Amino acid sequence: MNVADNAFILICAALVMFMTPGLALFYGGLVRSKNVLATIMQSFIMLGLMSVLWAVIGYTLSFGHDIGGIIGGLDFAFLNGVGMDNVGSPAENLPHMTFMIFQCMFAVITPALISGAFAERMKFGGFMVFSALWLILVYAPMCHWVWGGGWMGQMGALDFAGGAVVHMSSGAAALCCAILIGKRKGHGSTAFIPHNLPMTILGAAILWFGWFGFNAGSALAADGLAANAFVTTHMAAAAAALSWIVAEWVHGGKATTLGAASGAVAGLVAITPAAGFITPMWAIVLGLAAGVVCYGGIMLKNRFGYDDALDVVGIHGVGGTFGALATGVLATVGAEGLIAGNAHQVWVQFVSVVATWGFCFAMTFVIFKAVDATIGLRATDEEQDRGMDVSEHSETGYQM
Amino acid sequence: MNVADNAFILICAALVMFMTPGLALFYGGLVRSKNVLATIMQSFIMLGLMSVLWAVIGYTLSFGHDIGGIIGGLDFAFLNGVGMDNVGSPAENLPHMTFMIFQCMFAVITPALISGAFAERMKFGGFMVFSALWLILVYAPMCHWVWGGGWMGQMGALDFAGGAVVHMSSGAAALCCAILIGKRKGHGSTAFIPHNLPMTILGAAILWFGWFGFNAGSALAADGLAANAFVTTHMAAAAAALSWIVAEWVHGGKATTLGAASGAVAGLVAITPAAGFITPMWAIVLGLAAGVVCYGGIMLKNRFGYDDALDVVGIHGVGGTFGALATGVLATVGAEGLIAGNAHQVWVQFVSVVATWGFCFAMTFVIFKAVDATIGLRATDEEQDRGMDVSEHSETGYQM
Amino acid sequence: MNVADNAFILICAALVMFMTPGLALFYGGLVRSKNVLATIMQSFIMLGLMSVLWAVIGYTLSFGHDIGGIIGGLDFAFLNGVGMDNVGSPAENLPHMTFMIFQCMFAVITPALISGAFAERMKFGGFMVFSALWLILVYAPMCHWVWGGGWMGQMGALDFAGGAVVHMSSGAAALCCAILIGKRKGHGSTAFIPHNLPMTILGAAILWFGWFGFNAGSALAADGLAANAFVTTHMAAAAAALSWIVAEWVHGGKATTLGAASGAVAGLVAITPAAGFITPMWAIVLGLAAGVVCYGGIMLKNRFGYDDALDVVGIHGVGGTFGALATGVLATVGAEGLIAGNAHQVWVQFVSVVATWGFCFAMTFVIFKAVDATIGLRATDEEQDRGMDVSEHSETGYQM
Amino acid sequence: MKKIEIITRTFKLDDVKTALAGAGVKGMTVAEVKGFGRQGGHKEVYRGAEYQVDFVPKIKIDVVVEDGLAGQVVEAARKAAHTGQVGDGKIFVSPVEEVVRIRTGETGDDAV
Amino acid sequence: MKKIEIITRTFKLDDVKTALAGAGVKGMTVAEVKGFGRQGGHKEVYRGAEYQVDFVPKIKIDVVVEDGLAGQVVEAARKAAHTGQVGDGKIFVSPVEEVVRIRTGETGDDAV
Amino acid sequence: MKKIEIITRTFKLDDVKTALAGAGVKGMTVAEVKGFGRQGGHKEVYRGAEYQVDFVPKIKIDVVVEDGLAGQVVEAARKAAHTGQVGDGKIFVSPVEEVVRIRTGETGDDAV
Ligand SMILES: Nc1ncnc2c1ncn2[C@@H]1O[C@H](COP(=O)(O)OP(=O)(O)O)[C@@H](O)[C@H]1O
Ligand SMILES: Nc1ncnc2c1ncn2[C@@H]1O[C@H](COP(=O)(O)OP(=O)(O)O)[C@@H](O)[C@H]1O
Ligand SMILES: Nc1ncnc2c1ncn2[C@@H]1O[C@H](COP(=O)(O)OP(=O)(O)O)[C@@H](O)[C@H]1O
Repeated sequence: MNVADNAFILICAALVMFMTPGLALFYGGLVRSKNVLATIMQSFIMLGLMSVLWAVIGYTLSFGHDIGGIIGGLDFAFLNGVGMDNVGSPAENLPHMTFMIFQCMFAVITPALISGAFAERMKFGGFMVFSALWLILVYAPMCHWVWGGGWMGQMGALDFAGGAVVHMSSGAAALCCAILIGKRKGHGSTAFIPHNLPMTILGAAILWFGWFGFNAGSALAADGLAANAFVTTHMAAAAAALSWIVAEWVHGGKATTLGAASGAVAGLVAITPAAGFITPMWAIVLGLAAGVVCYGGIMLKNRFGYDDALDVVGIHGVGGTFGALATGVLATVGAEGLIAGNAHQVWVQFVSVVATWGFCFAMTFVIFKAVDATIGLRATDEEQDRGMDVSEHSETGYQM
Repeated sequence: MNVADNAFILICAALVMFMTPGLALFYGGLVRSKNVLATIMQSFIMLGLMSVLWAVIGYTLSFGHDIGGIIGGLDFAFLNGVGMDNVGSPAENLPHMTFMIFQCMFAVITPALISGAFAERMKFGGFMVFSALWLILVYAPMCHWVWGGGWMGQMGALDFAGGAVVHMSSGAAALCCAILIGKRKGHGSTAFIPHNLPMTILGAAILWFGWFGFNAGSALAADGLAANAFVTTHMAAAAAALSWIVAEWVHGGKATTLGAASGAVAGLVAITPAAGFITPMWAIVLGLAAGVVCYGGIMLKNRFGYDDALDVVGIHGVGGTFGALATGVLATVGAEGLIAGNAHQVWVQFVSVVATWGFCFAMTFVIFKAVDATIGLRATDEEQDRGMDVSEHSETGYQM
Repeated sequence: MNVADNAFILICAALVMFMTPGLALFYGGLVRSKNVLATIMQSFIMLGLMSVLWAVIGYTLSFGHDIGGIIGGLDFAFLNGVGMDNVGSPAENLPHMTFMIFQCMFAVITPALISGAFAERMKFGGFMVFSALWLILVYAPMCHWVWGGGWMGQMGALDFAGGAVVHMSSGAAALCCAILIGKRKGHGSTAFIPHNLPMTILGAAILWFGWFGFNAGSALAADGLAANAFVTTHMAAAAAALSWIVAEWVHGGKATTLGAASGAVAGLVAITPAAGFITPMWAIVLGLAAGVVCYGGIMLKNRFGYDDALDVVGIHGVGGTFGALATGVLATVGAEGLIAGNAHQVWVQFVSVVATWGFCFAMTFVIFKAVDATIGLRATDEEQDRGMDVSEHSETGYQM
Repeated sequence: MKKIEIITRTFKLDDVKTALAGAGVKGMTVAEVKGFGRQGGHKEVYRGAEYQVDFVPKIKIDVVVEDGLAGQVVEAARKAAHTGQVGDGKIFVSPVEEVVRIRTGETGDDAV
Repeated sequence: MKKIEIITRTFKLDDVKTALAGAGVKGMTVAEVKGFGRQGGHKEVYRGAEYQVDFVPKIKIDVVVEDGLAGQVVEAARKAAHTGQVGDGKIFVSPVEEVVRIRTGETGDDAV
Repeated sequence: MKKIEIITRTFKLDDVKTALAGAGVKGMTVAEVKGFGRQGGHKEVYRGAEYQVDFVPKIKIDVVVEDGLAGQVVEAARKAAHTGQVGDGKIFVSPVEEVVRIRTGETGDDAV
């Protein structure tokens, strides 16, 4: 066990934890004020629900001994055998608990990401059950496949910090949910204008800050690789913030603050699978592209007519996919992509993309339908009019 | 001196520092908008006042050489002898300064916690004097008793990160102050509705984030124990957020966002004395209980009729007490509680609880009365109507 | 390479990154609500623009091989040779990338600081070009002079974490810009009242939190010196928050929340050059003085009639200057100032102050005039009436 | 001239505005208000304490028109704001004696 | 019909609402406003710059009632809003010519 | 008595207040409103979606004065609020039948 690495990863875990309330604010600022709390809640409460589930069952399904490349065994159920030393730890340099809690934070934020798609219209009770099932049936398998010894990792798919596990999975789930739950009441006639953009900017800032833990921490050590992941993360976010506002400016409008924040997040998403595998200058290139690609991504919903309220598909789905493929092209650090002469990696990445989208979309479909049929997921028109804060939580956000 | 430990504790100190403005926002969102700044100020300015006092006198009273188990000597007054190396440092692996500043952050937040009890009605000048005296006459002795070589520590009381020193002490002071200062004007007739719950959620998030520094940092090293404290902290907060919203849901209402945030804080409070002494799964159990216990705790004020405006008694007083007793029961890591066969520990914890409440309540009573008689503490009805922001600080929070 | 130091500096870099959105909120709360986003944007987008420029050219101009004491060579252009190990790293204990990205965060926040001077009236396009040029023509040389092997460092000027490089430079630029761009429409007749002080407090809190990374990280190792810088930083901020509110109280008014926040920032600015060179108790003295000096500093604009909207000159210019001179007097840790018997240091500091003000003011003048003549910098009266958010970004901050 | 005050649901603002413009109205002034009426309110709960909130958000649109236009405008507003559910709101018509356009100093019908 | 505008202290809202309901009023509309008057304002200070704020927060309650009820309602409101301190506010009564209930199209006394 | 409603630009509040006070007005009540008119609005864009915002922020100042003062007050307000640009706003004058000062119960001209 390495005490410096332990110090680093514990702090990184704290940073990743902070991302979930950051996301809550990022999303919360984008909805109408009558839905601000319900939206925040759908992220915040994941800190509660997912953490406990992770300890009970999620961690072991992800990192228990590999069963056929598909799922982890129950060795670590109820954190059995997850101790203060490195016995059984997937990272030998870290206490097993440190590894477990770092991974826990990823399991918390991923379902929270999805909630942007069905914001302003999903009932809270159904949401909780949906999310719990999703952790077990979608996240845990995905996590096992990529990082827990499952088939994707075995195949050689590169996913440094969660392009597939976190962003594509939540993006695919978001697409599925947005279609199934239907549009918000008033979609097309009412203006859905963000009620508090400073809150959204603050959320984006916390996300950026926490993402250093997410990506650099994924080196699982405070070494040069962590430094590389840290730098690529920052540069990709920076570049994408710039390219997004250039895109919207060229596209006939003005550079917007929301655009800068959205671009930064798009860059962070896209660099996630690549962070430890590419160089900083390629990260800038990847970021510049990601800003434009995701700006295009958010236009898809208008073309296809689903109501992805806060653009989870456009940013996490599209950005994660772009990043995963770009990793196959640009990898030169500790792995070889197309530009290092290994065209095969692109194919591997492509397979992982297709499998991720297919699996996550299909499984989300099943879960959604099951919960909808039993508990119910969509709020009535009247509840939407009144606002989800009052109708679901008996609260209001502001009394100025 | 261990450089990795030093890195870890310095960052933890920064995290704990960040908790005080987090608390300012947590509290600030809960009051009416005309009192938002005054409420924020009563936390924020503790960063100024307590830090300077800590350097001058507080640190040495807490950690100077033990005088009869009661108080520290003046060896370190004005930080005399508190250097960049570990000479004289209570933690041999850390520069003396690192230990001192980490402890400083605890001394900052504790008096800030009390301010929730008398929110919306205390005059600023009196508050400053009250807080300064409280640091010297209540916090420093308590800190010495538990961590500085005083009688409670000698007796074997377990308090990993401040259940008694921070939470029970501020809870007892809060109860005393709430009773002595009297109810807010309009209590019982006016609706005291939180003016900005997103601000409160942000505050809770910062508290949770910073609490990793508070509890894991209390291991005073980046070792497995720190990992354990980190994990138990997170799990208790998560579990308590869940159990609180279940409690309010069962109690005939809806799950609320404020409930989730309050529950998280309740879990963090309750795990504080226990963090390094119990296992993660017991932390979940403790958290689940804490959410319900503190939900009950906040009902006490209605029954007994004091106006603890922001529920300091219900959350910090009750939660800290519950956590201290639970530590006596559940300790199995580096200490033995009831379930490890050591029933005596429960008795020790019980004594420490009674002594803490008794001492802190009584001493707070004396200080309050003295300040009230000389400088005055309660704002007039007219000042309360106008709002404390305008009447005490000549400012207003918002100009939208 | 030292892994604990690397862990520490990477986390410090994340903390410094977080300061820029903190500054965005600090400034954003101080303007009128119709300008909140434009103000936030002028800080936030620096994360994008400056980071990319830093990688491309800024870093090498600052830390490339010294050319005549004036500027760095192009060795590291496009991060060429800036690797995951410590080859070529100015800090041998750190991966070159870690050093580079830590420094990057300083280059991001410095131009953002200036934006407070011309808040509420500068066009976004011109601002971007101005800032880009400023990084290259002002920041990079200054950084090289002091830390990159240039003449100021050679001369023995003490600047631990950026009193000259960051604060005086931005203060001088702010003064120049405030004069050249002219007063806001309505200056003198309209009340410019902060629209959201809780946002400003939050920003100040994030600044304080991040400043630990800024100053302690400038030790470039997790050693006792870092602990000293951490402690002096905290104590100076604390003391200045107190002395500022005492000053305004004595000055015939009330202690204000904005005063406490402004004082804290003033203390942080003033301690920046001194953090690693003075002792904690002297830091308290320096902080107490800084609060009063900067409170005086913000009065200058009324006397001289420029419209430094958010007091960049008064706080960063005056505070940085005061801190630089005080360092010459008070240095006793790893350097010798007046009180250690080295009167010469005061002279050296004085020369560096004059040179910094002169160079930065003059160069900013040239850049401003060039950009103003070509692209244009001042928004029209009509745009100012409508608000910069709508006129420059087609957005509004709030829809409550 | 007449002042017509339309108090109705917030999300009807755009519909009513369009209808009024269609009826020949050149300007109007809108305020966010809270209404108490048959529609009833809702319960809010903060840390276990229940509050009954009787007021619901509404908008109030003030429009001053020449006498001849009043009937038409009221009718247009009524149709546009109508949902048929309790809480649709009210329209009040009251007399206005004089109107001045600040920019030009015009008065009377020319000024609206 | 009459429109009664009650301008008074914000914390009196509930009392006035209850009093009006007691006097037979079925609906009312409330706006947050700022008042200038004898009560005077307060000073605010931001970084040493002093501003005199002359406006204090008030609420304005509009209620339209049938002519016969007006006197009673004014009296009920006056009593409920009264504290005796400067700044209690005013009640204005003015004529309303027509009232329409949007939901039903009812007019006149039936509509309020 | 007359009620004078002045709808104008937000940054003119202080000027108008001073002018009214100069004309002998002792109190007034101000609301933040949004205006639709010839001035037109602006475009807003959020993630590529464009919205046309037709309403611009205005203030509405209500002042009730005795009949004799009305003309003067209207004139004072008009001058103070005037910039000559589109969007300066309107002044409406309407009858008020009764005024009550809550604090004292005074009515009529004594109450304003
Ligand atoms: N007498 C009244 N005076 C002023 N406003 C009223 C009056 N009655 C109703 N309102 C306003 O009209 C709104 C709708 O009234 P309500 O009774 O809820 O439904 P409906 O108009 O469908 O009968 C109320 O919220 C209130 O703002
Ligand atoms: N002439 C007026 N026209 C409109 N509103 C007025 C007028 N006079 C007073 N008000 C309103 O009544 C409020 C209270 O008036 P004020 O003179 O302060 O006290 P009081 O009503 O006790 O005499 C003011 O804040 C303002 O909102
Ligand atoms: N008929 C009307 N009824 C009520 N308010 C009006 C009317 N016409 C204009 N207004 C108000 O006056 C403001 C200014 O009107 P506008 O037509 O833009 O410019 P101008 O007053 O210079 O002709 C509008 O924003 C609106 O608030």
